[in-house]
Amino acid sequence: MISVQFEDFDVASEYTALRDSGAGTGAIATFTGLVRDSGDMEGVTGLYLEHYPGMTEQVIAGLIEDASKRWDVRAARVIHRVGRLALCDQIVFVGVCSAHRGDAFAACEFIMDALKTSAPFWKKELTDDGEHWVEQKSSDLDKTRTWE
Amino acid sequence: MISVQFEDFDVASEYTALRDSGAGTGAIATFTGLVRDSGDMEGVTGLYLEHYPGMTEQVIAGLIEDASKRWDVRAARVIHRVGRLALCDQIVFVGVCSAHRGDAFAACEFIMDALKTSAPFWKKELTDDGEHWVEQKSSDLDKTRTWE
Amino acid sequence: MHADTITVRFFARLREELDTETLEVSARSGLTAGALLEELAQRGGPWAQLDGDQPVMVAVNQAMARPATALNAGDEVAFFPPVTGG
Amino acid sequence: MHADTITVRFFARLREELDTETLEVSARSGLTAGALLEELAQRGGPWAQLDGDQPVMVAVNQAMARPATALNAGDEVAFFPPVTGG
Repeated sequence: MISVQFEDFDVASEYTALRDSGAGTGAIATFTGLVRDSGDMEGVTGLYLEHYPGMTEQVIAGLIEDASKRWDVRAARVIHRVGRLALCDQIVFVGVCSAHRGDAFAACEFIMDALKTSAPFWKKELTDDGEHWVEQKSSDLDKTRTWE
Repeated sequence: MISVQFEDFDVASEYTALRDSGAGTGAIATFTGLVRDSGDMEGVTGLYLEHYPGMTEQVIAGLIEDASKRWDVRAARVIHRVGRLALCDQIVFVGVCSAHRGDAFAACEFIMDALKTSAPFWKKELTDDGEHWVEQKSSDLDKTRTWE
Repeated sequence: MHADTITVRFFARLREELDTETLEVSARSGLTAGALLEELAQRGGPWAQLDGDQPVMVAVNQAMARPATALNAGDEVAFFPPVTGG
Repeated sequence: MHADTITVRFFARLREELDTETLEVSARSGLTAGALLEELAQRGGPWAQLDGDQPVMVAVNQAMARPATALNAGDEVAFFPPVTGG
């Protein structure tokens, strides 16, 4: 299940859906990313997220497929929010259900890392003095390289 | 927060507690282990878990402390159930809140792996033909060694 | 979108600075994403940055592509800054 | 528990097979966890396994210990099979 949405999401529902869809398997790993209360610059009051509708969903589907080839993945759910977000809001959820805990962790982290560097989302920081687009961090690129 | 308990746990409440306690940070990784619907032998109908009260909690507190020395850990919650469990029941929850997603994943996986090999829990498989204690898997020991 | 054109889309900082969300260019034999980018850069003003120091990513038909990727009639090509999601 | 004794606890398969949850032994100068284990194994029957092929883990005062760990009056020593939680 892949969703790009303006609305907030409910981790409890996502966890329940993973548990139900992977019935009989033993391991569920989840990751949730939240808006930090301090950004790249002082005085950030929120974020604005833009994406490339259509391409985003295809890229994420491809990442889940890649993960499924490398690890045991019984079910995966990815949600990414777009639009205006306040500090401490939830931004992204990745959940993986697997027969093995190592696979659940690896697939979940792989999807999350790859999402950061290859899914077409762009983040703008909103401050009292204006707004600016966030630049890509080389640390994110390096993380994905460790998976290649 | 560490709890060894007979009662089931609610992942939603645990997630909310992590989110509240690590306010301002950006990353929450969780792992939930469930009873598989097939065990080491055919016809498993459930599990019975025994532990060493007092020592268990100390060992888990030590694991969280070890993880906190190696990674940024803003909050951690570990729940392990004991007593009789049915197939597909939740057994264990590990949740970590961090400022960085890599740290959240690493600390969560480290605590979970180490829990398997160093916390005094013992698992018995219940079958229609009787019950037997589960033997430690060398794969679990190997996992912990990769962290040393 | 017409059968003999290519749809060009811009996102994020580029969309704002070029003040352009989408435009149509005519399909031509041998046209690549990189050639189109250079052509657009020649419009000057904010467009000059397409050929500048800042990295520009390209997607063709909603899949990541490279400057050498050929563009055909009916294609959708998108230019955007490095992604910053999650 | 008395001041001059050591409390011995067993868990899981050992607890069941020895049919013993806890027992008290007198503290003696120089007693180690390993020596106590060998002494208990000499009781024969199911106790013989304490000195057998199956690994036996030891904790002293609720912390993992080794056969060489010294036991003192008032200590709690526990013997159990390798753990299988999670």
